[in-house]
Amino acid sequence: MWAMSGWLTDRPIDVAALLADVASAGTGGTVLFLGTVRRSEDDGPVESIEYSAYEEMAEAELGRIVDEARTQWPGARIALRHRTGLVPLGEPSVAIAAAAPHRAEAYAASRFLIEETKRRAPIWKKERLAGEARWVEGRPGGG
Amino acid sequence: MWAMSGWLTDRPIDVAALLADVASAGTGGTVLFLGTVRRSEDDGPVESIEYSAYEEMAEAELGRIVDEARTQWPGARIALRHRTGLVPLGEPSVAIAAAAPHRAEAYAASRFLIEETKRRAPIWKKERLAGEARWVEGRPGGG
Amino acid sequence: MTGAAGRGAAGAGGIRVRIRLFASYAEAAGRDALEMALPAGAVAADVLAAVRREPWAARLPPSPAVAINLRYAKPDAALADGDEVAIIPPVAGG
Amino acid sequence: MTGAAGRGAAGAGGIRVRIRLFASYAEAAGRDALEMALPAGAVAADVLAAVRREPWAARLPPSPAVAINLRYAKPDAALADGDEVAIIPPVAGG
Repeated sequence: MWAMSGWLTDRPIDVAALLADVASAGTGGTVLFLGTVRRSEDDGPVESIEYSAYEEMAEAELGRIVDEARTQWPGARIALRHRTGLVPLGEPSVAIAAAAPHRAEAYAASRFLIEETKRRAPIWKKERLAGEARWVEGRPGGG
Repeated sequence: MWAMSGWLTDRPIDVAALLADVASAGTGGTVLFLGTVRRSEDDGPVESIEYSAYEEMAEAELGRIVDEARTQWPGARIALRHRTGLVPLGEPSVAIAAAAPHRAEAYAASRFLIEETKRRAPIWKKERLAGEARWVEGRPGGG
Repeated sequence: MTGAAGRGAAGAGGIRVRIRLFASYAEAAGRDALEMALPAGAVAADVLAAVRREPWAARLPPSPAVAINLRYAKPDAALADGDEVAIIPPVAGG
Repeated sequence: MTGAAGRGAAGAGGIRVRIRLFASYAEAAGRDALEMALPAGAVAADVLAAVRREPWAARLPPSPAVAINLRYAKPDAALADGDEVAIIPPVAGG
């Protein structure tokens, strides 16, 4: 019914490997997006964020998002990883590499991928502050 | 009258160092752009590209472009390097890292920086094909 | 709302579906999966209506996102025996 | 068009500027720098007009980009003694 495609990982994301994945002789522009656990001023000292996912569906939905991008920008090469589990402050929770013959396509594919990932991937996060934990309010979700 | 700011380099660009330069606890989104010497189908086998620059002015102009981006996106952290000299196929000739509290700013700053660099930096390239070399037609140039 | 597992246990023509809960919903409900028997012809909205009878479900928004078999689905999407129905809290990945 | 280097050599009220050429322009001209004496009040366009008298300058576009002291300048930008004026071929960085 579904296969783990490896879009999710519970280990630190190897950014250099993602860039190598999308490299090719026909590439003129490569755009890498990194989403990072941010220390927010109003929130007090967030120490880390724990990401949980509906894993089978997140793999399927991220696969659909990547397929949509590949259909829309046929020349693009795409790599994507989203962390699950505890992500310390400053480490990327998501990394997306998009390479294309021309930079406009690489930027457009990159932006599409992160916006759709944030809108659709069934992933949740819980902030761990000093001594407490709370769910972060997200977006409604949906295709 | 001008100071070498280090926007130009005649050595391979250390992408990990650029990303580290822009990292901070307040960063939510980081966008890295890499421009790469591309093998073009119509052009025959380009082996490398030699970049030459009006170095003093390129340093000054790139500095102005970065200052403009910092004024327009005050929360952004920016790092930029452009190669001079011989760049082999597949290696980045330009790398731009832009980090900001929110991803929209990081994308906007990144795009501004590469477009202005291409439009304004007094840098030229000569393709080296098998046994010949030729200047690549560029943009008119100008501020 | 719970019941013996296994297909066909809902009686002639009925279906059984598996409901999955996540994140804040799972925490509020105190569990992350349950089984539900529904009449033939049931749709996603019927699952939501049944779940709303539970006390923790006061926290559900008016139209929570629902997925059937790993895909987002509309409230009027038809259910089949053995389907996995997930109630998806507001997502916060990226 | 060339002449003894040094400021003030252009005579009373005149200026001397240094012209720099790059890439295909330098290759066509066979050199990458020259000195030029101009009357007081000269502007960037006067440098271009003088350069156009050289045979290689047939390849210059109608309005080549010009920089004065490391900044892009308009054709009517005033020149001062000692300025560095660059004629910028179409750029191709990135």
